[in-house]
Amino acid sequence: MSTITFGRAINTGLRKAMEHDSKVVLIGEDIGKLGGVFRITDELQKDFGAHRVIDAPLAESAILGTAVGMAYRGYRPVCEIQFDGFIYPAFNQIVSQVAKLHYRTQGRVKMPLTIRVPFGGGIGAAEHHSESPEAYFTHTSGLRVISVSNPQDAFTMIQQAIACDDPVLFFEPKRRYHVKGEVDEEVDLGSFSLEQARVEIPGEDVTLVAYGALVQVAKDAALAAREEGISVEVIDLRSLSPLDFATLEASVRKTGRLVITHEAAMTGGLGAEVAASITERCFYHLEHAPVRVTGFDIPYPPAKMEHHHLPDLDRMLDGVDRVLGRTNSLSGLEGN
Amino acid sequence: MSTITFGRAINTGLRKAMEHDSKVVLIGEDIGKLGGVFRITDELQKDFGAHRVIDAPLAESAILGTAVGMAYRGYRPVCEIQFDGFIYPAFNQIVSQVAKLHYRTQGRVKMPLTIRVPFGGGIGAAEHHSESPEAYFTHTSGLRVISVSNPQDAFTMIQQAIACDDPVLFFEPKRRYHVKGEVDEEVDLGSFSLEQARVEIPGEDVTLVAYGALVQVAKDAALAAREEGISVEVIDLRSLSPLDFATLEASVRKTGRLVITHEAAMTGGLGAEVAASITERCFYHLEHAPVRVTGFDIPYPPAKMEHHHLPDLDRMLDGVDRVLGRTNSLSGLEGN
Amino acid sequence: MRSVSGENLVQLLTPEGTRVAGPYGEWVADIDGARLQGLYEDMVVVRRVDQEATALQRQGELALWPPLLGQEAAQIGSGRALRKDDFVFSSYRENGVAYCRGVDYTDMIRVWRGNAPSGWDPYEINMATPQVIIGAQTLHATGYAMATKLDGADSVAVAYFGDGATSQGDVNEAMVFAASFQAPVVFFCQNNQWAISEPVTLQAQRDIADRAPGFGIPSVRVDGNDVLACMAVTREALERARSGGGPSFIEAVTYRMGPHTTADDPTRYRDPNELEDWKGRDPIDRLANLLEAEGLLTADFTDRVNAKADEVAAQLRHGCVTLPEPGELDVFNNVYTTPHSVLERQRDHYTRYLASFEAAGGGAR
Amino acid sequence: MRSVSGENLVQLLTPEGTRVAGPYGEWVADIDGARLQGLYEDMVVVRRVDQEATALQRQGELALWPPLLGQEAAQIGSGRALRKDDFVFSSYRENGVAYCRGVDYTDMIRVWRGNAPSGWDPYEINMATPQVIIGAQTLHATGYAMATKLDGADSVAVAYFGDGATSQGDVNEAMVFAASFQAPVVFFCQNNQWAISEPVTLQAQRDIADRAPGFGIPSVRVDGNDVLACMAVTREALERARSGGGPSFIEAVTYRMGPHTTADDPTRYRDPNELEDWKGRDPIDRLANLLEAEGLLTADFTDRVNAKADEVAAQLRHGCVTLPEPGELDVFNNVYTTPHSVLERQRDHYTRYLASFEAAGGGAR
Ligand SMILES: Cc1ncc(C[n+]2csc(CCOP(=O)(O)OP(=O)(O)O)c2C)c(N)n1
Ligand SMILES: Cc1ncc(C[n+]2csc(CCOP(=O)(O)OP(=O)(O)O)c2C)c(N)n1
Ligand SMILES: [Mg+2]
Ligand SMILES: [Mg+2]
Repeated sequence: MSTITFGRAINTGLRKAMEHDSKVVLIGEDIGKLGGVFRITDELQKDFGAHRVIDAPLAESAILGTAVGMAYRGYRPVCEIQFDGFIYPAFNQIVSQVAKLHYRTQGRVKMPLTIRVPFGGGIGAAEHHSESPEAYFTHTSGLRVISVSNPQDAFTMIQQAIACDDPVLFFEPKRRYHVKGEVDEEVDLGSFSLEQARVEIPGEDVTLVAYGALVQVAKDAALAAREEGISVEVIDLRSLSPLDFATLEASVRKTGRLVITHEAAMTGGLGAEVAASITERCFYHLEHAPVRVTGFDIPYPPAKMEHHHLPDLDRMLDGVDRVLGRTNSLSGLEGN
Repeated sequence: MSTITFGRAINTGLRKAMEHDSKVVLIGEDIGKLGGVFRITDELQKDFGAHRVIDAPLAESAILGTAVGMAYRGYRPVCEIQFDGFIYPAFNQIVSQVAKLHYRTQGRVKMPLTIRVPFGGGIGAAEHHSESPEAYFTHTSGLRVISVSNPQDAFTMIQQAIACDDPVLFFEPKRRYHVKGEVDEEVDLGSFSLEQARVEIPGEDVTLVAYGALVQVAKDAALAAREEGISVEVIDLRSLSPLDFATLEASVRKTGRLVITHEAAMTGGLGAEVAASITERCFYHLEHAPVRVTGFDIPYPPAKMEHHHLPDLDRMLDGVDRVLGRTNSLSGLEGN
Repeated sequence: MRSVSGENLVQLLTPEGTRVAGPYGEWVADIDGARLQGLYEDMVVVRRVDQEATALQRQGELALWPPLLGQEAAQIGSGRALRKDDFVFSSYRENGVAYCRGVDYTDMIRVWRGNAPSGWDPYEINMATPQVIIGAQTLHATGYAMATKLDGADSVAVAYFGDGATSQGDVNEAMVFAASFQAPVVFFCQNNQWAISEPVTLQAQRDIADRAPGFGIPSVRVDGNDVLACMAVTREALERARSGGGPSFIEAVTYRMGPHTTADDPTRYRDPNELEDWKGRDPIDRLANLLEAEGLLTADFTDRVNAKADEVAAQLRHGCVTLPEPGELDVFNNVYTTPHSVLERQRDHYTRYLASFEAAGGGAR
Repeated sequence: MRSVSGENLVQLLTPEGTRVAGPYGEWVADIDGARLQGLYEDMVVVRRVDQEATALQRQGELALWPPLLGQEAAQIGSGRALRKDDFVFSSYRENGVAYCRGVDYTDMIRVWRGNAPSGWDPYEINMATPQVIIGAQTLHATGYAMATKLDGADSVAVAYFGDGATSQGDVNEAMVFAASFQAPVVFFCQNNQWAISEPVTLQAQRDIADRAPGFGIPSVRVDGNDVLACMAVTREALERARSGGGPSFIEAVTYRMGPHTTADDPTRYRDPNELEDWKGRDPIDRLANLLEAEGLLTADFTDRVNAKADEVAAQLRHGCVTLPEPGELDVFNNVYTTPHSVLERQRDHYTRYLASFEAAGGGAR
């Protein structure tokens, strides 16, 4: 057990994966000498060489496209997208190639790519540096999508993702990079599957589902709610695609109330899928319609306004109040 | 009133828009002499000149990117994407520029682009020619998304879309291009808004929501259901973003049961948003969880398998049975 | 301006069929009479395959077919230059190249019949299955070549693409990466003058071959209807790549004599005289003229070639019409390598759904 | 290999400050002593602005700042060549160009303070607000130029971008479209040797200026630290565009003397000697040497320039620290031009949500 930052946990996970399998190569912008703008690949080029930690020219479509070619030849490329908002030039390669090649080739070609994406807001950044594009990928068949919320999962799941023969989008909540936590480096990578959510805090009254940076906010909200006598069960999705409905259903059958939160815009976000699916699966257990506490349907706003956009503890508690039918911001409105 | 094909209705609508406003220019691949691979721009280059009907070099990002530049200078570009699956190279320009420029410039620059996309399957086509990418765009703040299902709406709404100062994704169900219908060319473009859904067939027992090519299938299903004594209300969404919740809510409050259908993959598709939002807004009116009848979470399959993937009349009727709690394919399964 | 002839065009066989010397001649010095006959056979066979597939489409047995008519020399010349352990990334029109790689004929039409998302096992013939998103495969080839270099192997990745594709960002990014990493990749552009209805003059204001040098990639412009010249420049490029000299770019100047695909009607957009013009440069006639002049186009030989072509065409047709229909649940296969809980459930539900008809006595209601 | 000097580099002012003749000299024949002083003033002022903004960032008043230190000649030389009705599409580092366009100083920092998604009204100064997605604006410039041509106007669109940007597909597609439509656009690439931590040698194996000709676009490589040369080549390119001669490409060879942004630490990746080397080519010193030699660098003059620089810096600082905070509901503005039912509802709910705190006596719980 060591206490390290979230960022260091990924760095260590990458290092382990590279030591374990010589076919693992990293490719991305500024990941070499600089170690990436977030230093996640710090020292890796020095230790593994420029042929395994590849500083790529400034072109995301090419980073993904050449990674596809490397995968064709048996490599396991780990692509770094510098910031969430820079993944779109690579969208074509991800959606039409990475996601479809195993299907297209009837299983003959594997695409064991991992696409690391620092995502989300809360760091006071400029445009395109705080986005949450995960729903584009959870709607894309052929991909798996992960988001981690703490150093241990970051360490474990980056290695699981790299070991997985399917392409994995790996969303790292960048505002958590500097947060420290305990990491057991001897963890058995098979001890849980890449598809498994985790109950972070057990509770009885409301199920609060989060992922990425909002898991910590949700946990704080659960503690605050406890003081008001409300028992909130917090679930960290971890796997955004596929969703772990076994865990979600078990929770909602118990609580009868679901709140789901994310930074991404509400319309068409992951919250819609969770709410729709859980309603389908647990309709007769639901005491209230699932409530979404999310970013608004706006482009990510300037730094000084982002606190309005981002779900915070108060907005989550308001969501909890709403799902409980307690007095809340929308009291009196029909079908809020 | 004239009886013309769906394709011709768009052609005529484009012609009217071009006559009405000299700032309307068309740009796309093969849209000139060839008139587009679906002949939707037939004769327009001959009549308006190569400067207003622009055959673009083969690069979708550039088609959108140059359209942005033209919009900066007061033009109203109508971009044709040849097939749904070819929109991804332009995704970056659409998501990071087209959708955001009005916001970025604090309202100073308008982006009155219309992006026409022949979409959907059912034509026995090769890979990338039958996709339904609409949910990527309904999740993108700053865009409006339309899909039309019949010649009259095609004629009217393409003109509304072009006249709208916001960017509009305009999804044309390609398998309907050859279907004929009556078109009133004198229609008042202001008679309904770009945000309005339409009740296609009124009904009492179940609300069946569709868009694009599936509207006709839904209508057929409603007729079939009527023979079994079930009254199905069919709604054509038309506006996929924003959704017309006034119309949807009114219907579901009446029927208490919602089925939503689309060709796109289920997870994260528009059905999730409709189901989640309607559950939020009409929870206490719902007799059953909303049911989704959609494509599977797979890449679009080869031609000889597409009938399995595409929702058809039988699958819609099965969905109706499910939402009514009648014997259906999943009878006996809990929380199906 | 672009031309389809001229000084900068490598040619080793005139349209009249005279073998001429040239700086690239040494690269095909080993191509003697028997080998010339072999190339002739290849071209005749792939043209026959192309015709048969076009006929199958007209007869409703294939949904679509993208003819290579006119591009036989470019594809056979380059395809026959490759080593078995080289790896091809192509677009949809390179059936001649696939033939050189040893593709099973039935595998050629699985996609176009709508039976499967692809035809063959890429690793069996070292050629990726057709990639339809214009230009995307050039990056795959570049990445494959980067990996080859990592492996220390001396095989080469070859990217095939069209003149239209050169406008795509991906193709230009591929050149950037190939140059930066000195990847052993050959960019083989078949400039067949058209991208559906768009002439190459819309895509490029200079010869396409002029673009690569600016990226630091040597390029050559070759008569794409000259099978010897195509082979020669490809061999040279492959050798450069194998010996650590990095990427090369080849523009093969040829002509799409047929429609873009069987769904296309070129009379809407192109001058019939152009086609007539190019018929005078037919790649097969050209080699036939040489063989004739050398006394190698004997009746015996052409009979053998035609018999082979008929035989291959018959196999193609047979493979096509006897292709088994896909299974009901095949759509769910190979989306993931390992079970995926949400998709498993959809498969399960759909299985139940299908079973519900049987329970109800079969057939839809 | 690329060089930062050499024959192919247009230079009208040596690093020592000697004005030299050259084929481009005629384009700046009108730049007399007074105008040279004007250019000097511009460069000193924008460097001062840059320093002030950097200081504001260090003091926590700005979230981030992308310094232009070292690139003053490239930006002022080209920026001062433009006509008012030309239109600029830039990236984030072109504050010198914005200065030439007449930007309000406060508008320069709205974005970097985090107050607004952009600073100025593009139509007021005929310059789009900074565009951060690398390369994307080159297509906007090209489209704008296409529209200008449709209008029959003789104004020109100018795209600014960096050496790193040349690897992006968009920039290459922009060259394809610009060439095909002979659009009146000037591609102005500031090759400042670095893209964050990546040297230009990773992006390009040949001079960047070598790429455009392959697309059919004339290009020139200019000493980017020579304000006269930058002005001359830009004037020539603008004139070509205005007179129907189509697009041009300029590579201005310069150096990013500071960090990529204030968040960057270049000591991690670059040799300090390189910076020392480039200090010897400082663009302001160079012009100062010429002015000195011509007796124009009087104390009176430099006092005036410094006073102006101080004045502008003070205005910038004042504008920055007094910028009003955005309103609570501003996030909802300008997403659409017309009311949008779903967003209206979100605004309404959020308004109620904020009000619920007031109802509860203010403050979060
Ligand atoms: C990204 C993308 N855009 C558009 C298309 C539609 N399309 C298919 S083939 C083609 C023309 C390709 O021309 P070229 O590259 O010259 O190849 P050729 O067909 O001549 O072999 C187009 C536009 C596509 N497949 N992919
Ligand atoms: C599409 C995209 N990818 C990555 C980035 C992150 N990024 C910002 S600036 C930069 C380097 C740009 O280098 P260059 O084009 O040379 O311009 P310079 O910063 O030197 O002015 C990078 C990689 C981005 N903004 N957009
Ligand atoms: Mg072509
Ligand atoms: Mg740079």
